[in-house]
Formats: sequence, structure tokens, C-alpha cells
Amino acid sequence: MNYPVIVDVTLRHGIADPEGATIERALPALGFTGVTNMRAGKSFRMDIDAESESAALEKAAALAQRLLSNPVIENASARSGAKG
Amino acid sequence: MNYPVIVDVTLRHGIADPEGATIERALPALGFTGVTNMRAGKSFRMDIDAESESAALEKAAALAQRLLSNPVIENASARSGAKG
Amino acid sequence: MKIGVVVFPGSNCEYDALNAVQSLGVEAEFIWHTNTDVEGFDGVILPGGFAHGDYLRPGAIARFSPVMEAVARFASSGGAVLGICNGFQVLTEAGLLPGALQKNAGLTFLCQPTTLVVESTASVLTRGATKGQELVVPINHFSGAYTCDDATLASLEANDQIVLRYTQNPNGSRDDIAGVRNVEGNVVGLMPHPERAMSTLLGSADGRVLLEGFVRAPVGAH
Amino acid sequence: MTQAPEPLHRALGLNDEELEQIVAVLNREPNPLELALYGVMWSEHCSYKSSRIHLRRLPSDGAHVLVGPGENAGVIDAGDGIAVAIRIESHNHPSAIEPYQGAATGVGGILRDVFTMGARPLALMDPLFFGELDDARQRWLVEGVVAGISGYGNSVGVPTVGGELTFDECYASNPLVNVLCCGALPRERLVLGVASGVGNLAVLLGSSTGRDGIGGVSVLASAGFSGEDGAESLDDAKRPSVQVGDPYEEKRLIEACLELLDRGLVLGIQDLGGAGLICATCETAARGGVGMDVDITAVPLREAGMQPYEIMTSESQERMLAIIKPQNWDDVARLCAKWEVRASIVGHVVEPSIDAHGNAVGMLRVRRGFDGEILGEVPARSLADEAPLYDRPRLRPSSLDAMRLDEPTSEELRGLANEQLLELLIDPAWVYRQYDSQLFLNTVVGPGRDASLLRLAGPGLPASNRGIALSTDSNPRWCALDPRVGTALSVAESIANLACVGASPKALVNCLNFGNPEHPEVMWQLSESIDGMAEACRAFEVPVVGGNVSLYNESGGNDIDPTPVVGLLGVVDSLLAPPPGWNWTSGDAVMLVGVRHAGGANPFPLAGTRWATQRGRRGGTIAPFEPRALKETFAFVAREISVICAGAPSDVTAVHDVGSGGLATALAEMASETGLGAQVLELESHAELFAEFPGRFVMTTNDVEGFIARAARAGVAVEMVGTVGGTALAIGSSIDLDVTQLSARRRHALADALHTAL
Ligand SMILES: Nc1ncnc2c1ncn2[C@@H]1O[C@H](COP(=O)(O)OP(=O)(O)O)[C@@H](O)[C@H]1O
Ligand SMILES: [Mg+2]
Repeated sequence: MNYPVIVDVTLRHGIADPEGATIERALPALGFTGVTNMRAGKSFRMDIDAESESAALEKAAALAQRLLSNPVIENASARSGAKG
Repeated sequence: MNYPVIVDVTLRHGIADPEGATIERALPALGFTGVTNMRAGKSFRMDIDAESESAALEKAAALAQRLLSNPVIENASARSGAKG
Repeated sequence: MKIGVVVFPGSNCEYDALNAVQSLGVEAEFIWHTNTDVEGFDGVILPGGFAHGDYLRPGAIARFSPVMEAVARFASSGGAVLGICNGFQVLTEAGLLPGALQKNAGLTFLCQPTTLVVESTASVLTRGATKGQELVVPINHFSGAYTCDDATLASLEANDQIVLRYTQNPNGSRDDIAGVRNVEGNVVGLMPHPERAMSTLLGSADGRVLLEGFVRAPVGAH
Repeated sequence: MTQAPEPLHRALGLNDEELEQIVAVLNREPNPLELALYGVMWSEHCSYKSSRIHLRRLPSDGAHVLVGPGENAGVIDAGDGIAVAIRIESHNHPSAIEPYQGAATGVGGILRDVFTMGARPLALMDPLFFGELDDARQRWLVEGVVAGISGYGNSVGVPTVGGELTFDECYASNPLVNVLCCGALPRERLVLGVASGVGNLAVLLGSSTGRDGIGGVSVLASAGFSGEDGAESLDDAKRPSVQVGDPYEEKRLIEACLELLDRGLVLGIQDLGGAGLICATCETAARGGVGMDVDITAVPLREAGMQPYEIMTSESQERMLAIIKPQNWDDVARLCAKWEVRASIVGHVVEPSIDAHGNAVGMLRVRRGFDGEILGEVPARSLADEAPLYDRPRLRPSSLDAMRLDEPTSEELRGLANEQLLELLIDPAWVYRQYDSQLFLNTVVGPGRDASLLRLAGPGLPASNRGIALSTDSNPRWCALDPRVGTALSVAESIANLACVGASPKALVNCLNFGNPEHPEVMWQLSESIDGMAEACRAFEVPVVGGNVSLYNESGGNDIDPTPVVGLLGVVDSLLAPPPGWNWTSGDAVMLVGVRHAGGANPFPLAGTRWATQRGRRGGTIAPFEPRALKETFAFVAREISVICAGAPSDVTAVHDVGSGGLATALAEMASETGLGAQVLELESHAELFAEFPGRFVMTTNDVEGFIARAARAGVAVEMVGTVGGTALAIGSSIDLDVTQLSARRRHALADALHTAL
């Protein structure tokens, strides 16, 4: 079976995020106030061939660790990409 | 009140995704098979000051449209970032 | 004749653009991005660089700078506007030019000479060149792959809006597109850097024909 | 059995004698915060305690030297009212952990060293050393480091114009990432980081402060220093984190600082590098002979709950300290606001205290509020300048004699020269094409040639037709066999590279990458290498204006080969036309310029060559260093080329020095760049194809007699060895290669080894 999966990659706590900070600084000028703690991250959607959804998620988690994220500065997690 | 919100930005259907394609090509060499349709996207987490969660999500959706995505090539949507 | 070079925080080719224009004997001045008008200028250049660090997307934050409203007004009244590299990205983000620029197909920054073909001379940038002319001009970018949907491409073709193409596509740009213009031809954007090809001492003087065209008396001014 | 907890000073990297010395300085026990300050400031990285006594042997004088070693960057007078600043540094260990950010923050740091002097950074170089690429981790390191330099350098808007790329198994777990920056300023604007004038303010500019790179001090987090129970775990929030570079912040910081200097609003600026705020404040105070009060509550923080020692020692990037007069504060704040650079008053310059002997002693006081509690108080100079200096034991490695006798010979490999040559050809373009090498419209010769050559021009500089040339060089294999001679030859090699673009050397900076200084063999290597550098710099009359020492480059107890990297700055007096480069023309005569044979017993030494190393032969005796003939050859070549740069006609059409890979490689590189072959006469021996020793150049000319006559007048040996033309590179009976094939092989070698697309 083929399962849609999403891997989310976010910066680890305490790691500086210049991109998020720069976006946040730009917001007031655009009329957006009250937005704080902006953090930029990445996501990857893919279809995974596996026995079950949980097997697909496991595979995605391994992929996330090995290739899609840099564990020194990022956290990664996998979730189902099926429309809820 | 302050609500955690996540904005997901993905490439529009039909727009080429060299990053996703490159990752997909690299997978078999790393021992990952059966992964297809890899698409790279972005996500932004933030805290939004609003009356209600739905107001926060509305604000985030506007932000997503106006700044966080480029509608020429990307789609964007907002969701609650609270731990489910 | 006076050319304005817009400076956003993070721009880094502003001096190069200024020097290139001045080397053609034309007056040029910086315009700080918080300015709300571009009055007194006969042409405006958005230079290369990394405005706002290229964070989010190249040009995404810069296009909201106050000066961009002025640039849009200037453009709609027929003023000559040129976006080079990051400036091109800003113009597409601002909707002043069609399409978008994505990461290079190879996912690395590229600094190398490219050969361009002039596809249309109906623009403020290429009016001094001849159709089919080949020019050696360097590229220096990470996000230079020109992207648009099929309908946009068809209309670009139909309206002769593709101004420059690469002879050997370096970055995965759709249809080898290196530069485009708006329908009227007074707004042009390109990824290669003509201001870096102004003298054989630096490798090529082929950019001169482009910038000389740009700094010529404005369209419809005579 | 529970182990006794390690005493705090040792956990902070201070030994018992150092603690005693601190107690003597303070006349009391230091408190934990004070101990932490000494821990970082007296670390090897900040204090050079193992190398300083040796570095003093390097010559640093010259009539044109404006600022020598010891400042943030060396500065020379380049003429026409322009001063040029140059500096090199390593970022080896951070790059091994997180290659992208490690390399990126290395670039950021070296830029700050240069604009601290008031100079606008105009060029970067990046000597890189990795293990062999058949290992996936090395490929990951290479891609990450190159992407990091590209990502930061391009965005901050300073061209990266050259570097080096070396692969050797000794760097497998300890890659070296060195970065050099060169900048220029109007001569009269030179500023030094001095905090003079009681009542003046220390203003922190740039990023907020987080827990980034709190190196050795991180042990405090688990040492119960914060007053909590010592069992506090190193959870995610407390773990010292990787420094993340923000080139956008740095770009604004550069522009803001240069504008502050232009407008005369600052008395001095100092970058925050290793050891962060403590280093910047104590160094500026020590230089000015004054005291400084630092208010930790005035430092903008990125994270909650940071301890005073964390605030004082954090290595958060993109920060500078400016010393200003109080009446200028409003203007400074306004200017910083324009560039969106944060500015906060964090320090006050105060009167020095008078000690028991009646001497004025500038005290650095860390306070909670300028009128608040004093958390720590130490003499600024004791932190900045009075770290203990060590003359560590040195020992010539016992294995050296046997190694030197193990001479590689070419005998058994005759007949395979074609393939051997192809194996040596690597075009580093895959690396440098990721770097913007053209910013500022100055780059006449960019990366990929012998040396880089730039117009000496930039925003705010007086007009000039001069050019500056830059080259970085090292040869760890030579240095492993003979650190003294190997280093001297590396300096010579660097001068040869400059000569190829018509430049004569004006100043040298060095980055001494060595192993563990507690190994006597490493200290011997370091000391020998410094002597070799000193000897070469004296012989060639090149002052050493700065340097950096990176020790403890080891892994699993194995030290890297000694890797002294030299960065050389040269000047071309008139740069109106590009130098000829490698592009030879059909019909030209190929001339071998310089002494054809190495001095000493072996005319074509293969020891330490790339050819020998590639075949696992790491022994032998390298060529001796004989400066007299080298000097004449370098001067001749530099003159021949500088004439062309000045716009005069010349019969010389191409030039390339014979460097790593030897004569065959130099010829192959010229053929490959031009797409044109050459017929070269039989060489004296197979070894001549690949032997390495500086002092030889390949030049082509369309007037053989004229060229030979000029060389004869200069007393320089030249021989015509072949003719350019055809589709093959043929060298006697040993090499015959199709140029198209050779070029393709060279162009793809690196991308193929990295398993990536070109
Ligand atoms: N890491 C790098 N970054 C930029 N340029 C590089 C790098 N490595 C090598 N180069 C460039 O490639 C050319 C060849 O380098 P190298 O083989 O070390 O030269 P040489 O042996 O003549 O000193 C030089 O111009 C150098 O600047
Ligand atoms: Mg060389």
C-alpha cells in the first residue's frame, strides 16, 4: 500500500533562527501585530510504499533523521499526510 | 489570548520542485526505496494574539496569503499549533 | 538624465550598479528603501544582493518596502525600471513582472559566465542590442530558475516578453528564460549581471550594450 | 564508590598552577564567575599560551607596516592613500560538528576582524582540508562547508576569490576550515580597539545574546555553579548550542560600523569573537589602561534565564562593541536604527584603581546594573594579556629519520604516466563556482588560477590604479617530513603564485594548524615551522602582520600533519590590463623558467608530492630551501607580468607556476583550460613529471629570442621545452593525452568524487 506522509523539520530549541526573527521584524510594517515567536521550518510530503501506515511512518521517521534533517540543530517528526 | 499557529506552505501542483526531486533521487543510494512524489515545503510556527483560536487562524491565513507564500507558485494554509 | 539605484538593507550590488551607470557618463544616486517617492529620476535600478537576507523568499520582504509603491507608480507612468538578480526577484514578488524565481536546479549557488541571446529588443534594456545578438554576462545567484505556469509562458511568448535566453541553461529556468519584460517594455528583470560585464579588464564588456540602452533617454521622452 | 567532583577550575580548563596565579593576581580566591572569565580568557584559543613565545621569532617589521601582529588584523600601506587590512583564522572544530554553520560563522568572524580596523572587507579566501572522499562523511563535510561559506559570504556581499582544497586521510576526523579576509580603508581612518577616556560608553551592536557556543564554560551548567544542586541535567535548554550565522545581520553591522567610523562617531570598535563580551571588554580596557564597568542587565538576551557567566562568555555571532563619547549616543542610536542594528549601552569606561603598590590598574567589573551589585572584579589586563606562557617540551619525532630515508622512486611506475597524470587533475571549480567572486567589480583574476588579483578599489576609497594579489598556500606533506623547510618552501610557493599575476609580496598572515601541543613532537613541529617561516620571510623581506594558531587538531590521539597555511598579500603598481593567465596560443614556445633542478642531492624530489602521496608513499627527503635563486626568478616573473598588467605590449602569452602535481600537472592544467595541446620535449626523468619544489614556471612566448635575452639579463635560467598546438598534450615519450579527454576528466573529477552532478 501507498501512504502519504509528511515530515516536519523544525529548529531545535535554543538554536538561533535568523529567518524567523527577520520575518517577525517585518510584520508590524505590514500591519500584522501581536505575532511573536516566529520560527521557520521545513516540511516534506511524500508517498511511502509500506505494509501499514505505522510502517510508513516509521520509514519516514528514519528518513527524517538520516537525510531530511540535521540532528545537530533540528528536530524532525513524521505524521500521516492523509486528509483528516 | 495567545494561540500557537502553524502555516504550511507547499508548491502549487504543476510547479517543478527541484529540491524534492533531488532528495528523491538520492534515496535509493541510502537504502530507502518505495518513496515517491517527494515535495519540499516550508512551515512557520508562531504565537498569535487574538480573541479566539479561529480569529488567530484567520489572521494567520491572511499573513500566509500576503507574505508567507508566493501565490504565483505556492499554496498556503494555517492550522492550530496546539499539541493535539 | 539621472538613474536611481534602490538600496534595501541586504542589497550588495548597489555600488556596482552605481559605478556601472556612472562609467557610462550618466549621473546616478542611491535611493534608500524607506523613500516614498522616486521623483527626479529618469530610470530606477533594483540591484542585486540579498535584500532582507533573502529570508522567507528572495524579494518577499523587500517588496513591501515603502519605496516599492513609488517604483510601482513610476512604472505605471512609463518610467524605466530594471531589476538585476535580486532586483528581478523583488519585481516578480511585487507583481511588476510575471513569474517567480526558484532555487537553481542543482541546489547550489552559481557564479559563472553565461552566454545570453537577445530575444526581444522591445524593452528599455535591450533596445540598443540586436535580436539574436549573443552576450557573455555572468550569473551570480542561488534562486535564479525562472518559473511560471503554462498560461503565463504562453502569454510571455505571445507578447514578445521574453527578453533574454541562456544558450546553455545553467539553472533550470523554464524555457531557458534569463530575463523578461512587462507588456509595455519599460519594466525589465534579468538574473545575469550586466553591471559586472562592463570592461574587458573584468572579463567581458558585453553588458554595456544593455546598460547603455537602459540609461538612454527614457521611452517616449522624445 | 562515588568519585570526588572535579574542582571547578579544572572543569573550566585551568590547571592548579593557573589557579594559584589567579589567587595571586586577585589577592583572594576568585568567585565562580571570575574563574569562568579566566577559564575562557586563559584558554589556548584566546591566550596563545603554548605558541606565543615562539611566534615572537617571526619578523614583523617593514616600512609599510601600519599595524603588525596582535591586533585584530594586520594593516599595510598599499600606496595612494589606501591601507589594506588582512587576517586569517581557523574554524576547524565548529565545522567538524556542523559543517554549514561552522564554516558560515568562520566567515562572519573573520569579516568582523577586518572591519573592526575600519576597513571595508573586499575579499575572502578559504583554505580547506578534508579526509579522502571515498568516505560518505567527508563528502557530507565538504558539501556542508562549501555551502556554508557560499551561503554566508555571498549574502554578506564579500567576494570569495580563492582558497585551497586538500584531501588527506589525516584530516578525516578533524577537517580544517581556514578563512582569510582582506579589506581596505582610507589610510587616515585606521582605528584601533581602544577604550580611552573615562566616562565614555561601551555600546554593544548587533545580535542579541543567546547560549551559543558557550564552549568550555558549558561545564558550569552541570557544576552547580548556578547555585542549584549539582545534579542539574544538561537538558536541551541548557546545552551549549551550535552558533548560527546570520549574514543579513552582519551585512547591516558592517554598513552601520563603517558609517559610524566615517562620521567620526566612535573612538574605537572591537569585534566579539571567541569568549564574547568578556574578551571584547577586557581587551579594549586593557589597551586603554582604563577600567570598565559592564552591566549584564543591559545586554539584550535571546533566551530567558541566562546566567552572568553565560552572558559574558556567549559566542553569539554578529556583535560588535563600540566605544563612544556620551554626547554622541543620540547620533549613534539614530544611525543604528537606520540600519536596523540594535545598539545598547552595556559598559562605562571608569578610572583605573590604584593597587597596593600605587600602580593604576584598570579593573573590569561585571555588575547587575551600573550602580548595582558587583558580581566579579578583576584587573582587565590580567585577563587579556597576562595568561601564563608555556614553553612546552619539544621533541624531534624519533620516526623522522626512517621516514626521510624512505624515498619514493619512480622506477617501478614507468610507462603508466598517462593515467598517473589524469589521477592528479582536479578542477576545484565545483567549489568556487558556489562563491560569488565578482562583487565590487574588482576581480580581475578570480579563483582557479595561481593567485587572485583584484583592483584596489571599493566604496569610499581614494582612486587608484593599483591591484592587490592574494594567495593561500600550504603543504602538509612537506611539513610532515620537514616542518622547517616545508614551511619555508610553502612561503616560496605562495610568492611564486603572486608572481604569476605580476605582484610582489607585501605582507604575510598565517594560520598554524597543528595537533596537540602537549605532545612534544607537535611542539617541535610548531617551533620548527615557525623558524622556517621566519627564515623565508627574512629572505624574501616579507613581514608577518598577523596570524592565528589552531592547536589540538587531533582525533583518537593522532595528530594531523603540521599544516601551516600562509596567506600572502601582494601589490601590483599599475593594473590596467589582465595578466595573461593559463591561456596559451597555438604556435607559442613553451618555456621552463627558473632553476630546473632542486638543490641538494636529488634533482627531482618526489618526497611529499601529490604523486607520491596518492600512491601511499609518504616518506623521503624534500628539496632544500635556497632562497637566492628563487628570489631572482620570482622577481623576473613578477616583472614580466606586471609590465603586461600596466598595459604595455609583451611577447609573453601565458604563465603558470609549477606547483602541486609538478610540471606535468602544470602543463595539463594549461592545456585543459585552453583546449589546446602542446608538444613537449623529453624530460630528464620520469620523476621530473611529478617532482615538487618551488621556483619553476611555465611561460609561453611568441618571441623566444627576446624572452631568453631578458631572462639572461636578469640572471634567470630559461629553457625552451616545447611548442603549443594540436589536440594532444605530449610530453616526451611518457605522456600522450587527448586534450578533450584530459579536460573532461579534470573538470568532472571533484563532482564525481563527491557523487554529485557537476
Ligand atoms: N576552497 C577553495 N575556494 C576557492 N577557491 C579555491 C579553493 N580551492 C582551490 N581554489 C582555487 O583553485 C586554484 C588552484 O588551487 P591550488 O591547487 O591550491 O593552487 P596552487 O597549487 O597553485 O597553489 C587557486 O586559484 C585557488 O584559489
Ligand atoms: Mg599556483
